[in-house]
Amino acid sequence: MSTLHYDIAHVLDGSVLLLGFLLLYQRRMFGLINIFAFQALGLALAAAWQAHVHGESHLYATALIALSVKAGIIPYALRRLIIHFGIHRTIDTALGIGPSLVAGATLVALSVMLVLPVTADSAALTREKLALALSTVLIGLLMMITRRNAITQVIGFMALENGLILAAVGVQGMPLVVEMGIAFEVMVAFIIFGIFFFHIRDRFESLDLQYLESHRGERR
Amino acid sequence: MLYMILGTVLILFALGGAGLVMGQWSDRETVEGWIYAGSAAACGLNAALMVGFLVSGASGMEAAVPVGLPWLSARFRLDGLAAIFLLIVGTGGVLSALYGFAHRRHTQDPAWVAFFFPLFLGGMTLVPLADDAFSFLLSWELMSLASWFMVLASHQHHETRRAAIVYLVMAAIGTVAMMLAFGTLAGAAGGYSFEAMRGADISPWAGAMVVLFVLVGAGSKAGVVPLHAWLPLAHPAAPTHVSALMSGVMTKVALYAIIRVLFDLLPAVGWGWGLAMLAVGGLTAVLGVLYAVLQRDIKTVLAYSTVENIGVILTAIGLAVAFKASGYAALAGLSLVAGLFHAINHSLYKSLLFLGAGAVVSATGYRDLERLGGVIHRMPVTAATFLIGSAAIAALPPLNGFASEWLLFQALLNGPRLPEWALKLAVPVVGALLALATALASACFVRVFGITFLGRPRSPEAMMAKEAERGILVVLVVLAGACVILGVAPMMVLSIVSPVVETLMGAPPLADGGRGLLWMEPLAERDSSYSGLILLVAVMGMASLMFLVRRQASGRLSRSHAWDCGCPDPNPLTQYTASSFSQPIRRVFATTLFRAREDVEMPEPGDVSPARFTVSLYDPVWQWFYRPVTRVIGWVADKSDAAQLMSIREYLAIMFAALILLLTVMMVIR
Amino acid sequence: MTVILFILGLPAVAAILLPLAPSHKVGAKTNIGVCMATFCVSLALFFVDRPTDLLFFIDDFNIYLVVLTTFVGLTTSFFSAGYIAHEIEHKHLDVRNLRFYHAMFQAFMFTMLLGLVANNLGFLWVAVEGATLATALMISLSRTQASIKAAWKYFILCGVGIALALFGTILVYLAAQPVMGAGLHAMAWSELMRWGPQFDPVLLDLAFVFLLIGYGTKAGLAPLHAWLPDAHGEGPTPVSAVLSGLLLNVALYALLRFKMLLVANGKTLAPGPLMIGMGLMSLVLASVMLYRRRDIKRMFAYSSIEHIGLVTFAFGLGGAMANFAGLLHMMLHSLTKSAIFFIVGHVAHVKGTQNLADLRGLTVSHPPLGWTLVLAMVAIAGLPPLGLFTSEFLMVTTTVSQAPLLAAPLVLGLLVGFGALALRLQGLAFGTPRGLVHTGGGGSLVPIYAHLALVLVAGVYLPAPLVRWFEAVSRLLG
Amino acid sequence: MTVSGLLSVGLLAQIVQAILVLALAPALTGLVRLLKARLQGRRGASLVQPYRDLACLLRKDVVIAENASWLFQAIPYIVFTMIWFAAVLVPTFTTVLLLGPTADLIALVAFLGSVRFFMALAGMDTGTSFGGLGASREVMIGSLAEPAVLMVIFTVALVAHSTSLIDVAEYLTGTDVGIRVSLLMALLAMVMVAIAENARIPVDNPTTHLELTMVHEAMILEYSGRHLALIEAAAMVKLLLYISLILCMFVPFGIGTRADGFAGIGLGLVVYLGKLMGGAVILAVFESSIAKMRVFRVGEFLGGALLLGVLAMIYLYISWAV
Repeated sequence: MSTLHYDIAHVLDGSVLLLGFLLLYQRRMFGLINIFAFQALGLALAAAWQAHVHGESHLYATALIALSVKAGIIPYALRRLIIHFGIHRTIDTALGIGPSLVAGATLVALSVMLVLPVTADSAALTREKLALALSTVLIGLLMMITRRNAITQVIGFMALENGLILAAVGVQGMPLVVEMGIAFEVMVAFIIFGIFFFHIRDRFESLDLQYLESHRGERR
Repeated sequence: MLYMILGTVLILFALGGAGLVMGQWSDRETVEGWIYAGSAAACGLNAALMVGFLVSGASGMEAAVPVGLPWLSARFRLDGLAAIFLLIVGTGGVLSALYGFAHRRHTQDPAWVAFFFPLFLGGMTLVPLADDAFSFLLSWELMSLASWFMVLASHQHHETRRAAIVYLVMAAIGTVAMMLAFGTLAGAAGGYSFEAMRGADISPWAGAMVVLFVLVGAGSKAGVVPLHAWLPLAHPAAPTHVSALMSGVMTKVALYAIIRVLFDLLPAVGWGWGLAMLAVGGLTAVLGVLYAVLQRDIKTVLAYSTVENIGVILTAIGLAVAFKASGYAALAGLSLVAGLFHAINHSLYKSLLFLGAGAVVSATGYRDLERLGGVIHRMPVTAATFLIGSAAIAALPPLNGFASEWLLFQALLNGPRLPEWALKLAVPVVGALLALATALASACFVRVFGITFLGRPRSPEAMMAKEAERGILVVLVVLAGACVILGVAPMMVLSIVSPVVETLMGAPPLADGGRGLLWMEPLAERDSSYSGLILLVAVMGMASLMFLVRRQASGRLSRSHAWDCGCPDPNPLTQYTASSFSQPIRRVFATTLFRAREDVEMPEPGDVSPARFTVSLYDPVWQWFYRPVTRVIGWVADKSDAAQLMSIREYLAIMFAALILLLTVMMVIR
Repeated sequence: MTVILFILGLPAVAAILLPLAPSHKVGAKTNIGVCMATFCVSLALFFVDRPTDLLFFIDDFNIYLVVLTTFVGLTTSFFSAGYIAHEIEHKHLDVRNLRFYHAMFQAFMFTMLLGLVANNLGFLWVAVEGATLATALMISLSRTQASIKAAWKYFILCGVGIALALFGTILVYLAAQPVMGAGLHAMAWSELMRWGPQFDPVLLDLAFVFLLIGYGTKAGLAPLHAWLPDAHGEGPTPVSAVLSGLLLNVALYALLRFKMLLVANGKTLAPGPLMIGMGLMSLVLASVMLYRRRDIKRMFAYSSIEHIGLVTFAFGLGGAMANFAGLLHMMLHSLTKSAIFFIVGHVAHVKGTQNLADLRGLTVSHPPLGWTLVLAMVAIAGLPPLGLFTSEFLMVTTTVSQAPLLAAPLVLGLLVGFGALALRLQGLAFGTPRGLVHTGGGGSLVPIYAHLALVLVAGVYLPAPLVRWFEAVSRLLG
Repeated sequence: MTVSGLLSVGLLAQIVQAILVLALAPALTGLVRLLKARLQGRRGASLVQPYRDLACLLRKDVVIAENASWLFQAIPYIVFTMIWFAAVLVPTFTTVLLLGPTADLIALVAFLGSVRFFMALAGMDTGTSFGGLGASREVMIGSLAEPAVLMVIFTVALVAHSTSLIDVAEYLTGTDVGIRVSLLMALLAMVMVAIAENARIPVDNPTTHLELTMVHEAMILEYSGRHLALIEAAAMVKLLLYISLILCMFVPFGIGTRADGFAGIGLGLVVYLGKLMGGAVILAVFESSIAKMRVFRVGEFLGGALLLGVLAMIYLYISWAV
């Protein structure tokens, strides 16, 4: 693998992580959706580049899905949801922006520490790429638990998924990447449908309130 | 022979199952009749076989049945120790079954009692036979489970359910402790057969743990203080014939487990455990009987008295451990013989007392002593047999209770030979505790017999009581006869028990003074001896002499009102009650120990409402042992309940935290 | 291979066709028929050569799980037919919502079986994910707020879990690819086990952490169990039965496959302590939680957590005995727990409530049902002669000899849980009956007896082939 | 002596003793009463009075309560036989007793326990409040006295290496015993128990019928005629028995052993009578100089005796490795 190829791939992967950080930084809903779209775009490019370099044509499908679904349809659908339900357009944080960023940085450090012992040559994926993907996954999860809005949680979930796909496309010749990607999109779609059908306005648990009171006597 | 016994167990299980099926079509009385008759036959056969086995002195026999753990299969082994306990099970079983048979027309228990009864017996028969940990515990737990169902017979009452839950949980604790003991013995390779355990090389530390676990596991089943709490709740709650089995037989099966592990499976047990068992046994004996003397419920009194007797037997076992650890094999054997003999005796007189009490309870409908009285006139046979049982349990000569206690005291008197100072000093104290327990037991049974059978009836039902069914009387008379015979000719039992103990200890426990079956003479070098038969004959002779004198005296007898210092009161309520009877003992012993308090509520002068007298007892064992545990569990349960009312985001956060934690741990380790 | 195709094909086709069924009755009958057919076909596995290719395979580990799954599926379909009919009769369910119920049931069966027979990490993952979707829909069947909420919670938590599991799966492939080269065979269990010793242990470690959290969520291990009581409590009872009886097993199965891989590698950090930790935590937490339950289904859901924790603990401890115990316990728990949920369904029908406080004295008011409940609860409490006693015996004895210190929390958890169950058992089965008594309803108890009979037999006798399989798997599990 | 000679002597001595205890017991009681009366400045009844009382009672008809059971009528015989038998067992003037090996000290204590058991039942049988009161107090006293006496016996038995009465007496007459602190303690405990067991002051008062304090008398309140005679006689024998027991265990000197031959045994009889009189004097003096205690103090009194017994036994270990 030539250095140029490697560098470009690295830059693309790095941009996915960077955009992940930006997701943590955002305070406004629409901005968040836009950044997510960009992250998906970055993922698509990375997949496409991998497909190009290694000649694994099925990865083009992955890139296409990322581009169309994650960078296109889902951001659009989320925007419509916000407008349709009149959802708050500011992000309600459980952990402040600053601390979230610090936590994110810590997670990146943790990821790097974790992959350090991996023998460099033995892995199909370089340690750097693995660390990037791992960080992206963890940051996505962090996003899910430090932001209260339903939409932000969906985005966090998808950011997590971006990290997964990033890892998957990075490995040479991983079978079933497309299939698993699709399976994942189905789940994401379910969540979004769920929000839509169950009229979850602000939070995942906004269903709870009356319900908890009458919860089969389990609550006293 | 072993296969025959296993066959009877199979028959017992089949009886339970068949009863369940037949119960759907046939009428209850017939079905229960068959079940009880079948159980009695099976147990009787077992007992007879065991007598044959013990008398013939046949060597052990083994069998493996391809069930249970696949690589182990269920192993059974019949040896002398097992045979002794099987004899107890068989005897207790046949008599209780006969009681159940005789009583079946008047029973008010739910039908399931009859179905679980043979299962219970089957379980108890299998425990001494089991030769591997798995079948042992399976039978053990089967025994607990079946008896638990029968404890629930009067499940409509809240107290019964409470008793049952305490019982079941304590049984589970006991079983788990036994599992731990056997697990330690078996080692990581899973040598679950007793044979493998005997040969296992076990570290002293592990051996100590085994002893601890067995004492907790089997001790809780036997009712050793402070693990006895379930016993006085559960034994009285069960139907009479089951109470008799639980108190008379099941506790012995638990002791079997202790003996089997301590003297057979473990290569050596430190003297410290002997000391511990002596202390716990003495304490159990005294506390048990003190509880007993303060109770109002006749069956509860009997249950607590079981605790006392278990304490006595445990003391004997502890003494055997101490002697064995110090190299006195013969004395260890003597102690163990005393313990086994007492176990046999207790199984007899406790069954007798429970069945007799059951007859009274079913005739009057009361278990409360304060409602009984004067029953001796209506139920003379029951009264006479109960009197013999009471005298036996109070260790009065020439009955069997005395014979075994005498033997135990003889063993105790050799305590000074023990090399360790702690033991030397413990032995007299334990001796004092046992003596105290014996004396209190006497007080306790004066009270039970006196209040129940003597005096004037304290309720109309007691006045109208009818003598029990003939079948029940037969059972009672047989048991009472056994108590007398074993007391008069104790060597009958000892001569078959001592070879068994000899194989365990490696030295003959009883010095045969050449005087044969007539004399109990435990130690050759000391001249202490006892002969119940000669004693009985001599006393009889003197009594007949006295009748010669009586013929010279005035023979006239007339009846009149009681004198009562000139102020007789026709109201039977002016009699001494059970509570007032125990008042002096309560004041002397229970004031500090149980914080007994007497509250008198006197009406104002002129007020005609009755005065009330209430006694409140405080049970230190519950207070310091059980309540904190339940409280802690309740508290934790309340607190952790909040864990199911968090939001999804918080659950995700927990998941995240778990992930990060595991990753960090991994990072650190790498 | 044909057998596998049938086993997978039957439910798959049924899942597609069932929404077209004209009425729920036809649907229920078809459902039973398909389950019966699947079960019969799965029995053929005992007699044919074990098929293996890069996508599907049958070995000692999954053969009995496949049969168990189809068996529980069959009994559940029987039970579910009566249950659904009763629910509709009493207007608890809307016929319109039912259109997809049977289809989802078959889809669920398909995913379970796929997960079990898949010789491919990816298929396994897809199957578990698919199961999440199918069950989420079934849980929300009654469309009450509570059920939707439960389904939602289930879906989100398991969704995240499954995502983490995917990451773990990718990491395993990452470890395998340099050694085995790219391609499907680098994701096939049968191949991976052969090459395992050469994989990078660090990657496997990392992967196992993600898989433990991921599949552990699905298996309901504490502290990842939050979805489980709600899903069991609010979903229709047949769904609770298959959740406890099948889904938890399959999730654990997935985890165990990975554990085998780590064991085969030999250079990784031991996965045991992690499993021991989570197992014990589940055991103790669930045992404590059992005490304050007021809803019978939620109570048994916690009991499932307890038992899964126990099984996980046993596998974490390792060694021939503990693994054997774990495998046995896994099988018997699924039989017993699904039987219990069947009974609970009947009870809820005849009493019209799931509230523990209103359920009293069932042996008096409904003797056959009450005594069946007693038997089942005796079984789940680990009392002999039923099979769970055997496995708990092996667990406790092995623990105390292998790791005496671990015996303390194990025994504590077992006893605390036992206390709660015993308390509830007495309350439910004995005492004076309380509350409404509906007559009729319920339906046949035969499926329950079938389960309990198997558990009873296992308590005294284990057939030799089963033992051989267990022992073979035990060796692989280290 | 040969074995058969020993047997015949033993039988003879046994019969003599059986008659002797019966004959002496009323005289002993009479002596104590007489001495007490003299100490109190009264003339007192003659020594023969107890015999007359018993004979008188025997001649009288029996009146029993309506609801008294067969047990009530049987108990006087049981009690008397048991006490008599127990007294027969205790070596008084000789240790060559036929029945000696039949029962040892422990059995003896158990016999006395049986007596208490049946007496208490008799008290409860008529269903009067006084009977119950007496019985309840009696068992309380017994529950402490019995272990105390057992402790005393254990101490003595450990010294003598046997619980057999004969061995104890023979061993303690030997010279190698010496005076031991534990034996003194045991003696004290034994005396305390004996006082309580024989219903003497300060535990009970054999002459009172004052409701609040009586124990023994309360139990036998309903007896009359020959029954009462038997019970009274039993009480007298019991006093003799206890004094003999103390003598046998602690001052066995002069007792005729198998080595002493007939002359020794004859001498033993004389010595025994002397010792008995000494015991009566001490008892009378003691009773005259002390006041009766409250019933619930009895617990402490006997508890003290029990503790003394235990201490005696423990002290034995410390002073001398057995």
